[in-house]
Amino acid sequence: MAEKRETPQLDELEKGPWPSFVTQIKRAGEKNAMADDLLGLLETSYEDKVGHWKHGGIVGVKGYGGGVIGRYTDMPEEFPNISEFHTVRVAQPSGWFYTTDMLREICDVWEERGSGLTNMHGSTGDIILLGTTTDQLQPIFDDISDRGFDLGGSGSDLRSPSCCVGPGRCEHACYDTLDMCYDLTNEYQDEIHRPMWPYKFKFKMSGCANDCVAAQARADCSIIGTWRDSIIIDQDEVKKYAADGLDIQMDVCHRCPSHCLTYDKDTQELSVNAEECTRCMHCINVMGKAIKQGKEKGATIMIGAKSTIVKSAFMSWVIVPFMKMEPPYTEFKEMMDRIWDWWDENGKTRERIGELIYRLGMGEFLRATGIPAVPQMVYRPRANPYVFWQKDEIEV
Amino acid sequence: MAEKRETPQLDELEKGPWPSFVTQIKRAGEKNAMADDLLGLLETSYEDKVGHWKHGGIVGVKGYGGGVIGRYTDMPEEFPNISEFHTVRVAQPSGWFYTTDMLREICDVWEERGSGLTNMHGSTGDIILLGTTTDQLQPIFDDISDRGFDLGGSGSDLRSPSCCVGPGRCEHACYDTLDMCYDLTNEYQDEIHRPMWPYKFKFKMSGCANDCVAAQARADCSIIGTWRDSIIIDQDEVKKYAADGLDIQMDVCHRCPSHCLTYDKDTQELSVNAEECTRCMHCINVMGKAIKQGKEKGATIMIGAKSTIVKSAFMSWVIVPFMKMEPPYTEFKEMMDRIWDWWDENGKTRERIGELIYRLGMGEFLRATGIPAVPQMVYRPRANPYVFWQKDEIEV
Amino acid sequence: MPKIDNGPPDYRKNLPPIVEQNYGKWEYHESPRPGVLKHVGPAGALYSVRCASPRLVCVDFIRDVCALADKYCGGYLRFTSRNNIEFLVSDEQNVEPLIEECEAQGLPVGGTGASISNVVHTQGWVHCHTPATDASGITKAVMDDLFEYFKRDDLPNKLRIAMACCLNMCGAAHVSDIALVGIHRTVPRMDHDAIRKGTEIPSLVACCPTAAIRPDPKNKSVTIVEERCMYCGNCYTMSPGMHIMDAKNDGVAILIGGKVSNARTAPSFSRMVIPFLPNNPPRWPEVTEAVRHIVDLWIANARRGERLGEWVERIGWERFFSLSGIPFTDKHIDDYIFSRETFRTSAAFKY
Amino acid sequence: MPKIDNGPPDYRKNLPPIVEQNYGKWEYHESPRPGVLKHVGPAGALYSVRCASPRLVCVDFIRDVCALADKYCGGYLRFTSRNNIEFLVSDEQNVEPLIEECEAQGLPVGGTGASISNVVHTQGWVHCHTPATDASGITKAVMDDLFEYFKRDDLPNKLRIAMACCLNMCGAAHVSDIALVGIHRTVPRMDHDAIRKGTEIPSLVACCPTAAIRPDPKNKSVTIVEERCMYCGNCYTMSPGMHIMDAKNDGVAILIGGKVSNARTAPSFSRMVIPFLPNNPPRWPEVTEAVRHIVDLWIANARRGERLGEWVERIGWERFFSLSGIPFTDKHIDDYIFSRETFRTSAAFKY
Ligand code: SRM
Ligand code: SRM
Ligand code: SRM
Ligand code: SRM
Ligand code: SF4
Ligand code: SF4
Ligand code: SF4
Ligand code: SF4
Ligand code: SF4
Ligand code: SF4
Ligand code: SF4
Ligand code: SF4
Repeated sequence: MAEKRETPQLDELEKGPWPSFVTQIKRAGEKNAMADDLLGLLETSYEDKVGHWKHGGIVGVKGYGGGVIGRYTDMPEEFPNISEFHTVRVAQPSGWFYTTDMLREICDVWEERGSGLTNMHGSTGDIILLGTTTDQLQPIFDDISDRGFDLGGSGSDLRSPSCCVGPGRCEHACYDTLDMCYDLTNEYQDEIHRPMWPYKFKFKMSGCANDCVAAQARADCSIIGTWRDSIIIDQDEVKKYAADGLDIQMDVCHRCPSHCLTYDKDTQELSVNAEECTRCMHCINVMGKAIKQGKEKGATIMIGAKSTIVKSAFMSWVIVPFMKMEPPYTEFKEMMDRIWDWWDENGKTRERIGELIYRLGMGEFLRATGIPAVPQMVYRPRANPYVFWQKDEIEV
Repeated sequence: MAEKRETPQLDELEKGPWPSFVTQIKRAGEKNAMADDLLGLLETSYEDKVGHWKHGGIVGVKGYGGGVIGRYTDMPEEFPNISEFHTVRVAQPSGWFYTTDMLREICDVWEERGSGLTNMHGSTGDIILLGTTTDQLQPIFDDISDRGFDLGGSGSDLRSPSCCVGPGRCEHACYDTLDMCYDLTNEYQDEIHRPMWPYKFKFKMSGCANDCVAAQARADCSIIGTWRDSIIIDQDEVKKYAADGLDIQMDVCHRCPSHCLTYDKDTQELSVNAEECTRCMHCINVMGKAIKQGKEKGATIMIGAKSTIVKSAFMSWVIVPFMKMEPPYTEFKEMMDRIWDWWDENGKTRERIGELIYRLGMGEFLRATGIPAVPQMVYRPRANPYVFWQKDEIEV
Repeated sequence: MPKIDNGPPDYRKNLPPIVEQNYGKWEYHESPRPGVLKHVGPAGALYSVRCASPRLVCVDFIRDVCALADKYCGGYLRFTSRNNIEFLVSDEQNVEPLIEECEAQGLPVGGTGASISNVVHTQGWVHCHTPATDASGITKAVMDDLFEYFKRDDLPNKLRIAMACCLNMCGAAHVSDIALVGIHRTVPRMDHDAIRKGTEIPSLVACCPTAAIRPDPKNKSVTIVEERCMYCGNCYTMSPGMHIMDAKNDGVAILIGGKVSNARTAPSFSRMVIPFLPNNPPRWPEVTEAVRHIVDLWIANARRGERLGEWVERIGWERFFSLSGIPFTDKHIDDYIFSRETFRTSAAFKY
Repeated sequence: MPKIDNGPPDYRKNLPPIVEQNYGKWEYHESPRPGVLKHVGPAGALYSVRCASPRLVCVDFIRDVCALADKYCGGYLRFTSRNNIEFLVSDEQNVEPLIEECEAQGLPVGGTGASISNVVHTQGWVHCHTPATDASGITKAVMDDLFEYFKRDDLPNKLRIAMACCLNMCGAAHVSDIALVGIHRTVPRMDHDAIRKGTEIPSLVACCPTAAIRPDPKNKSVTIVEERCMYCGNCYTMSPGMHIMDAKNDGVAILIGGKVSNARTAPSFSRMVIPFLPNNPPRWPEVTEAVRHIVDLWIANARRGERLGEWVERIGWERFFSLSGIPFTDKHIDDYIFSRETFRTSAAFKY
């Protein structure tokens, strides 16, 4: 760390109002040789426009099959302090709620044993401890474990479940996302820590259809809060919104996807054709003080989301329109077991559950898992008559 | 024909107000042994619930590779008169316009040399002469040819083009469907009569987006009349519709897909945001006296329709948003030549053009045929980043 | 000497004078009554009287029709793209008498405007080698039942029924308001001798949409992976040795909601609502009843101008199933190439 | 003794008292100003002050943040699903001073309501082995440029930007209002020794989405059918011998119009509008400009409440291209598995 590095390219990224990651690396680099070497390596990438990390290797800690991403630079001579630069994934608390004490504990460990750089948080939700050497991995684990933390997932395992803030800070939560996330993470410690599946599997829980954790886009199993009965309208509050100048007809009724809201401009009454409501959350989002969700709450279970590789990106689709979602989540867990068994038995290596269902068909999936077919699973029925008739449906 | 056949099943289908095909077969059967045997065979099918025709064989007439569908019953002993029972496809006149004299000519030939049964018309549009023996095929051809008729397509060739009534009886025709159909049929006699392609190819022409010949559902190349400029509104006629009680706001404006029509209830004026109109035909359909198409007319060229087998049913999609469509249709024909060349070179046996484009990609199709990519070809762009970059787009 | 490559008759010689004069210059049309269209151009009006035809007709039927056309239309007539007959009447006086004679001869007049027109259908047991059902018979039974809707033109919009007797779908049923499709439901029974004789094995193997057919070189034939077969019958088209017809298990599927026109909404495919009804000739009561039920539900619930599919898309398919009481099963869910687009990737739906 | 399978920390121990008391009983929320949310429950109100974070942060940064939380929030804070920091303030008095201190420390307050929030992004050149571009750098450049929209909450609706440095799309960019995706554009250069050493050949062959990879048993390696490769890089994930990074040709594609929430319209994928922009570090001016252009077009044209994709779907993609002036090319047209559904099977469109 003797001399200050020249980083003309990266210096450009310290300008401007948005907080700069370069400043972060530099700050860490002031006391940490790994971070400083990272700065140098990154400057090199900015110059030659390519990454300088080699194809990942397998590293880990005792008792775990995942949780660490191995990483080595292809320029070890120039940047010896990051010739090994592995990432440790630490499972986050539900909803990313922290006390400052807890955070400082992590900081202390990481200052001592790693680069001092983190991602708060990774895309899956973990605390990402960015860069350390192989020999530090076990001590890091021991230290964080002592402080009440644990590793998250990586490889072909269950990834760290994550959830929206839910009942912790939101009036829309239809079930306890924080609890369910914590419960599942604990229930499935083995599945998280010891990869044994065809590929990765992700859970994400959102308390309502706003889906603030983007579960439907990226969780193999997305659990989306909903209700079964009618929305509840408070007419006094409706009048207040009207008085405040909200254009209820245009901004609420007109945008309701099922056109089930009727606003009477004269009486300033809003009414709903409850049967037709799809519980999309729109009206509640716009006038939440006047419109509340129904009282019979639970969740819609959806399956299959993942990103582009291999068969295209998938979004999750409905497999159970409504399930009560209360601890200990027995019905849900039993269903997951059946789903995982089927995936395990039929999935090819690196085949996500969504791709497998696409390949073998929803019919086969439903018959194998005992989930009943309902029209809510599809936007519309099949356009072809290519039905796989089952033996018991045929006369012999 | 000695004894009247017992056909208790089919007799049931002579009851009821809809005209009965059974009556037709019986009527033909009174003077024609083939038709009478057909009645018996059909009754058998109605009893045992299966067809009694064998897998087709190849039959034909001199100089032609298609136009006849070979057919043999699997019960030749019971029904000797239809042991051979081939179908002759006769190309229809554009728009199925006939003089009674012409029709009688066909009837005479067919009474003499066939079963006396026809389909007026087949699904592709031909006159279908239903059932004759192998040795009658050539004489039939000779006779109809003398009378100014010709065979239609069958096999891996161009099928008989067909078209809506168009300028012959419709105010909406944006180009001369009848002429184009006649022109293409004559231009492509070789392609129709001598199969030489990977599979069948169908043209259908509709004079406007109502698509009264269902081209978009079933023609490999669908030619749909359209216009390029603004619809024309006659305000006096608008007022008349209003006076007659048409709910212009609800039935016209509200249903306009691009919401580009504005109706002023007070002045009874209707105006259009012409740029946004998609020329869907809806408003014109509802109030055709008040709204007319623009003056710059032509057609949208679409490609790819076919039914379910193999890769699913396809509907035609846009490849040229607008083309002037006037004899001798040179631009169109040159484009078709390029398309057919590419199909011929790349198509697998029994691969329709739509399936081939799906398999190899629109990019490859467009580059090979020189058709420029435009956003009208798609509802929306790709959701994946799987772009095939071309050599000249890459730095070396 | 018969000519080769004559081409079809020149349509221009078949146009009635009023059509020649108004050709390309038609101004507007009116619908004086169900079954009659009045098209007006600078040279005057043409009245088209539309009659149902069974499509499978004998030459004497055609001659009868010609006689009517001679009497009332100067010898001119046409057929429509749905196989109806249109008498082209130039003289308004002739319209009523013509209609009377048509009706008297069993040629019902109707099918125009917001009605149910003729069924586009296929060969079935009458002439094809691969049907799973008859086409003309079902068509007759269904249209007898829906006859009133051919005669009325006050339905929400047009309703188009098509019937195809196997998955080749010659009726192009895949884009119809109501599609009746003959379906097979059992794995082809192989006649290895016929396969060996008449078939190019690689083509046969390649033709199967689900890759259920495997070459069996030892036997110079093929085998079928039974679980992969969805009974499309394409292999029978390729080879006489792949017998797909099965008297006990063939039957009819119903798909609905297709639409070809671009008016208002884009063309759309028909979608399966009833995966199977048995072949119950001669009148297929299960089929006629199911069609009737769907048609009546549409008439009772759709808005003015709404095609069947537009109505269902507006209320949602899940609502269609709850309204109709038609059971929803695993068979309704697509599992072929484009299935993914049908999966409900949204947590918003009705019950 | 360190425990195995500890599980994550118990979130219940990390909740501020006001959250414990109002847990599951929140009644409504208000937005006092951009960057601040006021949630109200029976036990009173909680003020959340949201600050941007660069996500890649050092421990001293975290400690600074903790100091603020100690001073104003009794030691409680959280992070959001988009990596912002939320200070959980129980005492309204503390809101303004906290904001001041945040801003002074370079922690901009904003990102709530109808604003542009933090970019969800990935590792890029900082830590990954397959990136086609850097992630943190583009994010920084883009957010500098869009900074005002982080601070304002009067846009048509929320706008979510995500950045993924390769097609693995760890940022799950595929369902974002604006997705920036690092793309490779050249066929992997094979290092046959590395393939022979480190790779299971059948898995490598199987992993290619377009079946471009063929086994080469003689060579104990593989070959690539170059025309079939679309440079996804999946083979590099499988084998260190398939070098996909290419300094000259790697770059960034822009996809837009994705949406996750079910509000109003169903979740939808982002769609490609700019197939390629060059890697031009350190500030990727072509990318920031393109993003800015799209954002401003949306702000100028969308209706209140309309997400970017909802706006484009309403006006039509063809209109988006004409409005934006972005050239449309063969590259925009899908040619992968689900391409068919994107083809315009309708004759109704705009110019
Ligand atoms: C660290 C992280 C990105 C980040 O900067 O936040 C990440 C980093 C990597 N991801 Fe990821 N993924 C990360 C979240 C995601 C997400 C988002 C999510 O989970 O919500 C996705 C998209 C959703 C999904 O699961 O499909 C994602 C989809 C992938 C894929 C493609 C999987 C697919 O089925 O398409 C791969 C490739 C693979 O698994 O072989 C991948 C592979 C990788 C690898 C391990 C690279 C590789 O090829 O082996 C990356 C290691 C980078 C490194 O060296 O640090 N990563 N990856 C995220 C995990 C942090 C955490 O645990 O919190
Ligand atoms: C006669 C006709 C049905 C009718 O009753 O009207 C018919 C009859 C047959 N069609 Fe067809 N097709 C007929 C119009 C159609 C249509 C509709 C159209 O052209 O508008 C289609 C759907 C559109 C399309 O082209 O996809 C159609 C799609 C098929 C297919 C499936 C093609 C595909 O790519 O999916 C086959 C199978 C094949 O070609 O091997 C087929 C095959 C057949 C064969 C030749 C049977 C076979 O497997 O070889 C049938 C002979 C029946 C017979 O013995 O009489 N027929 N066929 C129609 C032709 C009459 C005419 O020339 O006017
Ligand atoms: C005669 C015929 C053309 C021909 O060359 O034979 C024809 C003629 C007319 N069609 Fe058509 N259409 C004819 C088949 C079709 C078809 C094709 C088909 O059914 O296979 C379609 C597409 C159907 C579909 O979308 O599935 C078709 C969709 C339309 C539409 C759009 C209806 C809609 O709202 O979706 C109109 C406009 C309207 O009805 O307002 C239309 C309008 C018309 C008009 C009013 C056009 C005009 O101004 O003359 C004609 C009288 C229609 C009537 O029956 O009242 N025609 N029309 C066909 C009569 C078939 C029959 O015997 O019933
Ligand atoms: C804090 C956070 C949840 C968490 O556990 O961390 C959150 C919190 C809230 N969201 Fe969210 N959303 C959060 C990520 C999301 C995401 C996920 C994402 O962006 O990756 C989505 C889906 C985005 C999408 O559709 O692409 C999301 C879609 C919504 C929506 C639907 C917006 C729409 O019209 O489509 C609402 C309703 C609204 O804004 O009216 C909403 C509403 C809200 C409310 C108002 C709910 C409430 O009553 O408390 C919260 C304050 C929002 C605000 O920023 O003004 N939240 N929200 C996330 C903040 C992220 C950030 O730092 O910016
Ligand atoms: S998903 Fe629903 S419950 Fe969860 S934070 Fe968002 S709005 Fe609240
Ligand atoms: S939740 Fe959605 S569907 Fe239900 S009434 Fe409100 S806006 Fe309409
Ligand atoms: S497609 Fe158009 S032009 Fe042709 S008959 Fe129908 S309405 Fe008239
Ligand atoms: S043609 Fe269609 S899009 Fe154009 S104004 Fe009329 S209804 Fe609207
Ligand atoms: S649909 Fe099938 S059975 Fe019917 S005519 Fe066509 S090929 Fe023959
Ligand atoms: S019936 Fe269809 S799916 Fe079954 S083996 Fe034959 S071609 Fe394959
Ligand atoms: S998107 Fe690709 S390059 Fe970026 S972190 Fe994920 S795997 Fe690595
Ligand atoms: S980059 Fe992708 S498409 Fe190209 S060879 Fe590798 S896996 Fe196949």
